[in-house]
Amino acid sequence: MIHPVDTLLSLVLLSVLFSFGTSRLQGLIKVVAFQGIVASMVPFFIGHDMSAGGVVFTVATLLIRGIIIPLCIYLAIKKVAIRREVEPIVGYHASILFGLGLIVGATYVSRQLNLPAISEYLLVTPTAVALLVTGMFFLIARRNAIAMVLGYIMMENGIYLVGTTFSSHVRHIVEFGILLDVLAGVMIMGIILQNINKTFDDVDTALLRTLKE
Amino acid sequence: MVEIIFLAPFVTGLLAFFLPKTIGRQLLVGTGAIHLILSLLLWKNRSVPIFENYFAVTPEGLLSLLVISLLFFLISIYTMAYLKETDLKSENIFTGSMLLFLSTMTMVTLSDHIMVMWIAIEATTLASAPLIYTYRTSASLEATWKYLLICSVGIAMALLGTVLITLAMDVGNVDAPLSFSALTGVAKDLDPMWLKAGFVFILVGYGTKMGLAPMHTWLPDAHSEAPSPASALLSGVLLNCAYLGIFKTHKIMHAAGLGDFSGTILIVFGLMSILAAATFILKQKEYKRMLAYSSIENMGIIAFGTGIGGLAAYGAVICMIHHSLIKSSLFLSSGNMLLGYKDRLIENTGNMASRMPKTFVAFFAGFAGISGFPPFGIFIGELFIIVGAFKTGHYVAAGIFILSMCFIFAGFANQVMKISFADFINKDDASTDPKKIADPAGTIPFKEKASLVWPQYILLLTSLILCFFIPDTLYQAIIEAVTAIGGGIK
Amino acid sequence: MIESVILWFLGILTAPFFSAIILKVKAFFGGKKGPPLLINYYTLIKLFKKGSVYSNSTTFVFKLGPIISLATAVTVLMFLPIAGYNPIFSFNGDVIFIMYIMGLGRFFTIAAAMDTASPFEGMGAAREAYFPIICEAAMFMILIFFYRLTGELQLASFFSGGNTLGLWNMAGAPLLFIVIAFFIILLTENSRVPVDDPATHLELTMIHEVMVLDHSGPDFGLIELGAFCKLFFYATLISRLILPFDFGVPAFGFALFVLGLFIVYLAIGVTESVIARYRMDKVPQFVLTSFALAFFAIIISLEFIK
Amino acid sequence: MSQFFMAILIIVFGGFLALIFARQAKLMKLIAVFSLSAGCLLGVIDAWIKLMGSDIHTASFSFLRVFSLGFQIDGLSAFFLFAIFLVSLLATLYSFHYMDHAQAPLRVAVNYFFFSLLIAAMALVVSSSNIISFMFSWEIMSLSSFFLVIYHYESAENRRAGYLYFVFSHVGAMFIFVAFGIVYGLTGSFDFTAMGALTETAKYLVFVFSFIGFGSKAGVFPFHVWLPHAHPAAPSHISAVMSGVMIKTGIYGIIRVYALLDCNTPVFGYIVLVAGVVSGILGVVYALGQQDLKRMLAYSSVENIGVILIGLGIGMVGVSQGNPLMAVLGFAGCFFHILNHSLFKSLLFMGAGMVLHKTGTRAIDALGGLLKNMKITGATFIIGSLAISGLPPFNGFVSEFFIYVGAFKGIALGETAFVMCILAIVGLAVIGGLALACFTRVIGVVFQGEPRTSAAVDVNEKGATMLISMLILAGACLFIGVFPGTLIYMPMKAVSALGLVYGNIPLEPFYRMTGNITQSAMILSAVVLGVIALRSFFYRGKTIGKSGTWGCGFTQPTPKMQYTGSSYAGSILEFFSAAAPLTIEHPPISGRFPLKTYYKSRINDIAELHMGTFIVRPVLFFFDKLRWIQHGDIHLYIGYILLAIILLLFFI
Repeated sequence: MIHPVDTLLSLVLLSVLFSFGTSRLQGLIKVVAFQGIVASMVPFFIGHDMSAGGVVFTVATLLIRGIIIPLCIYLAIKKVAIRREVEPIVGYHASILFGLGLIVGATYVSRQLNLPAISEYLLVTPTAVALLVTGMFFLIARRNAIAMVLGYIMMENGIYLVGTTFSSHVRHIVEFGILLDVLAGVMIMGIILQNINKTFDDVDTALLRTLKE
Repeated sequence: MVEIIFLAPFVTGLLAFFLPKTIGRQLLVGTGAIHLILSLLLWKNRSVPIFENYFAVTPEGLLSLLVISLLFFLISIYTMAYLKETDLKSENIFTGSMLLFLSTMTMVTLSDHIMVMWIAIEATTLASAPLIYTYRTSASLEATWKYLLICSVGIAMALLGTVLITLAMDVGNVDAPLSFSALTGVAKDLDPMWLKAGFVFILVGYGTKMGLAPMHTWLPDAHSEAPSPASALLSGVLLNCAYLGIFKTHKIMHAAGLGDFSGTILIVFGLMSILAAATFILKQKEYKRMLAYSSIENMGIIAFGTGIGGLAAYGAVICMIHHSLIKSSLFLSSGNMLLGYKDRLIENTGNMASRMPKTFVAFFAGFAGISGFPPFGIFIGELFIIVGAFKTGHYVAAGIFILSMCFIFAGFANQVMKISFADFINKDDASTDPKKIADPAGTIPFKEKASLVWPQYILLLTSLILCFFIPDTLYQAIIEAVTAIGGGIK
Repeated sequence: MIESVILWFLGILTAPFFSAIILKVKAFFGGKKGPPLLINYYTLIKLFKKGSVYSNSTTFVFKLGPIISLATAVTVLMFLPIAGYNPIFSFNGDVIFIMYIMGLGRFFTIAAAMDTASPFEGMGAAREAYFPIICEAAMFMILIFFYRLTGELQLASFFSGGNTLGLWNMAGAPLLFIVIAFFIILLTENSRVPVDDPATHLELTMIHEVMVLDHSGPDFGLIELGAFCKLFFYATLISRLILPFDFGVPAFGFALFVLGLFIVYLAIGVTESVIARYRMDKVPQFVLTSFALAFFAIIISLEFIK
Repeated sequence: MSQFFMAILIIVFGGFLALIFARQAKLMKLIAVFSLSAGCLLGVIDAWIKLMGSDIHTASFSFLRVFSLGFQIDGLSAFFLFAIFLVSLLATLYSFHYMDHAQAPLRVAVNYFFFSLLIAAMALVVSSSNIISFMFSWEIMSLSSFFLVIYHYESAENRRAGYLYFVFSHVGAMFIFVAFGIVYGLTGSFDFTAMGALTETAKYLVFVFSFIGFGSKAGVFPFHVWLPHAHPAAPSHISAVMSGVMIKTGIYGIIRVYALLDCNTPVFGYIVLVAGVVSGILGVVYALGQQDLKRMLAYSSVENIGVILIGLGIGMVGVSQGNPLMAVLGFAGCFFHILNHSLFKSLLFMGAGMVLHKTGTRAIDALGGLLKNMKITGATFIIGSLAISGLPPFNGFVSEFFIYVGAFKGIALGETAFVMCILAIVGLAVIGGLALACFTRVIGVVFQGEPRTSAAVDVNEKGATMLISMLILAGACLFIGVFPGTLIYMPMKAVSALGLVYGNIPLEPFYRMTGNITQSAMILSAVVLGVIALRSFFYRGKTIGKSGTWGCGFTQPTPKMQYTGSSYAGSILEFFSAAAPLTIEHPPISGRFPLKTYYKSRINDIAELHMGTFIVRPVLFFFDKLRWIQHGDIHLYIGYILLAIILLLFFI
């Protein structure tokens, strides 16, 4: 039978595919929020420990990853009325194709890795890898600064997915620290985004190429 | 109660955000003093921390801690004078972030748990980002953006690396606390493949922060746009913190018998960094960027030495210490230059020898030191690294190393000669450029206050003294740190 | 020893006489009677009787010039084995000393010339500084050759007693080259035609004569005497080389030597009469030939000494 | 050793005092000169004593707890120490009046400070006995001398000189690093004595690298580019020290390394000899072409380094061919010439300094007729020129004589050695001739004739200390030239310190040689006196007239008409135009009423030309191609990170 985690994760994979295709930032943000939620719920299902602390922690993570962080970005956009385009360097169709290839590749790779800890959940590793690479892709292939930030968040989600699912060693407190770091990072990025928009009244990173040799 | 060392500046930093300028400045210096005292005390008796599976007092950590607090104290003194000269809109943010920066860096030096170390290093990025954006110009904004994003991405890689190391534990099914010390103990049982993968990610991640080519790209922008005290901190201390992460991981690798693998990678990246530095120093137009690239060079040297091991590793640590001292002094001098010339371009500086003699002395001495002239310590370090490289039979690597050192020196010396002696007033285009008409006499509206030059002098003097006498405890610490990666005398 | 001193003195005394032979020969070729053979003595005496006029631009160096040039020439003669007799002084390496003594003489001749601030004398000085460089190289080549044969570094071991004959026995063929090389060097060092024309009246084309333009009276006499001695030195060497024979009878050997001298001076005279002066930029090639000859001599001699 | 370190301490201390008293110029100068010369004097005496005695003094300080700074003074070191301290002493004396109307007292103080450092560093270089202490003092030496070179940093030319010198010395040091790195790498010991234990091939490598490194300091031909720029730039007493002794530390390095390697292959000898001949001849040719007095002296230093190397090479060949006499003669000549050159070259630089100080110009063709007003300077300069041209009875001749005799000893040897010796002899001959031309030119144009410009018109030679030190040096040149026997043991001690296999060398044959030299010098002087007597006899009661120079019929001669230095050298340079290309700038005279024209000629140093085309330009080109890395686009930067990871993952 197929594990509920895998169904969730398959949805995530789908969202990844969608994110490649979309040209609207709001859509992208929603996608990221969804991924965050799922990513933070997965360990709950895999469940190393069902202690109260665990639950509290999972909820907290869910709040931050799934709601606060996307909210920050959303507000950042709202505050500054800017074009909602992601301004791709690589075109949408090419991106979608890339996404398909990516998912296939990710699945293949994670078959090769055969990790003992999570062998029963087929889709965890592929999703993680997919999220990672997607994040990277957004960072490299989107000129819009906000899209890049979203890519960064996606990547973080991916790493989180990997991390939490593998390591029974890491205490929650530590993970929480990491989470706070990410949160703070995203917040500062949001501020920077606003400033960028103030100074250039655009968030196209093509404008940020003056410092060079 | 070791944690107090990074908690104290944390608290004061938070305070500083809400305090008025003047008090903030005093707070800065005061905290610096306290921090110095605390770390000296810690140096005297290495007390155990409360959360001992997160924090530990390691020799290499102690070394960088001492460097940090010394530098920060001097820099804070300089900063007080510097802030008087310049008017920042949001100075309390600046001071606050400085203090937070200090606390996070201290945390890095003390942290033993790999995740905590990651948290701390990421925190340094976040704390230092506002520093770079102090001047609120579009250029500084761009620099901050690049710094933040590149470093975050890089460090995310490092996080993945740490995760992979835990994975290596799972696969090798060992159960130990995720602390460097513990891992070094059980390194033998870790799964080599995942460990290697972990190292690769961590190296690239922290290497981004440390400024190893080709991940160095954020460094020159950030250093040139940040106000000079901040640049001094960034290049004097922050890079060392990142290096600490790599160093500790390299330690694990060495314990796991994979020292050659990680060593070779370090050597390659070191050489790449040195070459990159050579590329951009040769025709550099801004002096602060030049200094930044020279930091990249020195990080390369340190990585190179660490990778080679043996006597070279010893040399690398010496280089690290002295680079912090000298480079921060150079950046402080560059702050004076900015105050004096009001311009970052080398072509608009000149004849510092007679315009700002005190700064000139500091600057030129720093230059001599950084390019490996005695009586400054880097000479010793580089000597050891070179002979160590020959000892271990890395002839080609040593050849490239030396060659690119020559190029870098040629470029660096050329620029420094222009800054120190060349006279831009006499240039034929003097009439066209308003900036040059501004001071026809070549005199500059800037008085070299004692507090704007003495910090540099003290830093250089420290380096000079350390080149001759090295306190026993310090020596022991270095040896202890180096032997863990298969280094040491002989 | 004593006869060496006598010979040395004789050499200095008779040097002017032999130089006169050249004039005679040239006159003969010109179909003229020419000056008497003692002409140089008359000239010297006349000069020594006179006073001097010094240029305002000159310094003590100008006065030093003639003194040093004569002194060096005379000193050189002391190390010269005349007619196969041992010289007054001789030590291992005296050849080098002689060369450099001559250099000293040249130094002061040039310095004296430059002292007068006259463009013509400067011109001459420049040439005087230039050509002997190649001569010295050639001389040292010859020296190497001799050393290769004898393993000695003193004139006595080349030119006194039966040594010269020994050289011929050891390496006759290359020695022929050496003789010619020597003759070329002689012409150059003593600024004779085809390198320089002592008899010309156009200062632009002179070397030695133009350098001494400003010297007058006894100073000029000293210079002239020095020149005669220098020429005598080279002539002696060559005469010894071409007639190295040494019979038991001293008088006979001496006569042979004088004959040799006559031949050399005649040869100079003939050369001066039949060859025209080279253009100044051709001279180096001419001098280099002597170097080349000496070099060949050495290469060949490598076969003789095994 | 204690006196030695005492001397060094006094010197350095004096330098610091100079900094402290920088405000009161006179006092500062007094203190500095006094303590520096006191230290140097102590050093000279100490070196002399050590040279007399035959035992080896060592000292060692622990450094950074595990390493040690080792120092050792044997005959070789003592010999160099003697030269260093002697020349520095006189230069210090000279500086007292030379630095009088220097602009800022502070700058003078700084100059004295680095001067003291330079002296100390040189002394430590020649006396250090392990890699660390050697490199340490070596770098200090480079650094301090750099500051001395850019003393007059206002002129762009001097800045360029300083830059060139800085880069060359650093790169040279890097080469030495390589050599020593190899030594340490193979033996694991910082001690110099470890070099002997290397393998044959390693020895070759070490020798070649150190030869390049030290050669760049000594000014051996292709690496001499910095020298003619740096020496003129420095104040003259500094130039005297740099040219007189500092470049000799490079020679010291070569000799020391050779002695330590103790590997008697002929190849080393051949390398050194050929390098010597090349730099000797080219050096003097370039010197002949210079229009700047001090530049010309600098190039003549290149030439003399060549002569020294020829002697060294002869010695090495002699060792490798198992010919003791030749070997000792070669080395002895080399050492003797080191001493002599340090004497007469510093003398000449001091003379040039005097000229510069009084006339304010270094341009040879702008001067003339100085001898009338600068009798002592002129006379000493002439003596120096005679000495440097290797003419008897001056000291230059003695060393060249030794080298000649040594080279002739090699004529009897087998093929390659034979050719090498021919090369050496002919090379020396040509060098001698050219040097004569070169210095007659300088004397003739600078000191004789009529002033060519107003700069040279009414000058004086005030400055007692300057004159004194010049007189002392001139006296030394003459003394050594006439009585070399009195000092023959000094080079001999140095030779025996090389640790050749011959045990202690019998001095008897060398005493005979020096005796001959003395004797012939005596003869010469006797004859000269005789001729002078004769002359005065002829002039007794004669009328001595005064008038203008005979203009060969031209009635209004002007100083402009004099033969210039350029024209004097022209024909010789033509002969060497292959090695010394001459750039001439001369718009041709045209039209019926030709306008004013001019003639400019400059001699080009081929090494300098080719350094530009074959090293600097390609390197810059290469790195320019790399500059796009820092492209400014953040996507690219993040791409680098990804790329790095992907590439590394392949190696797992």
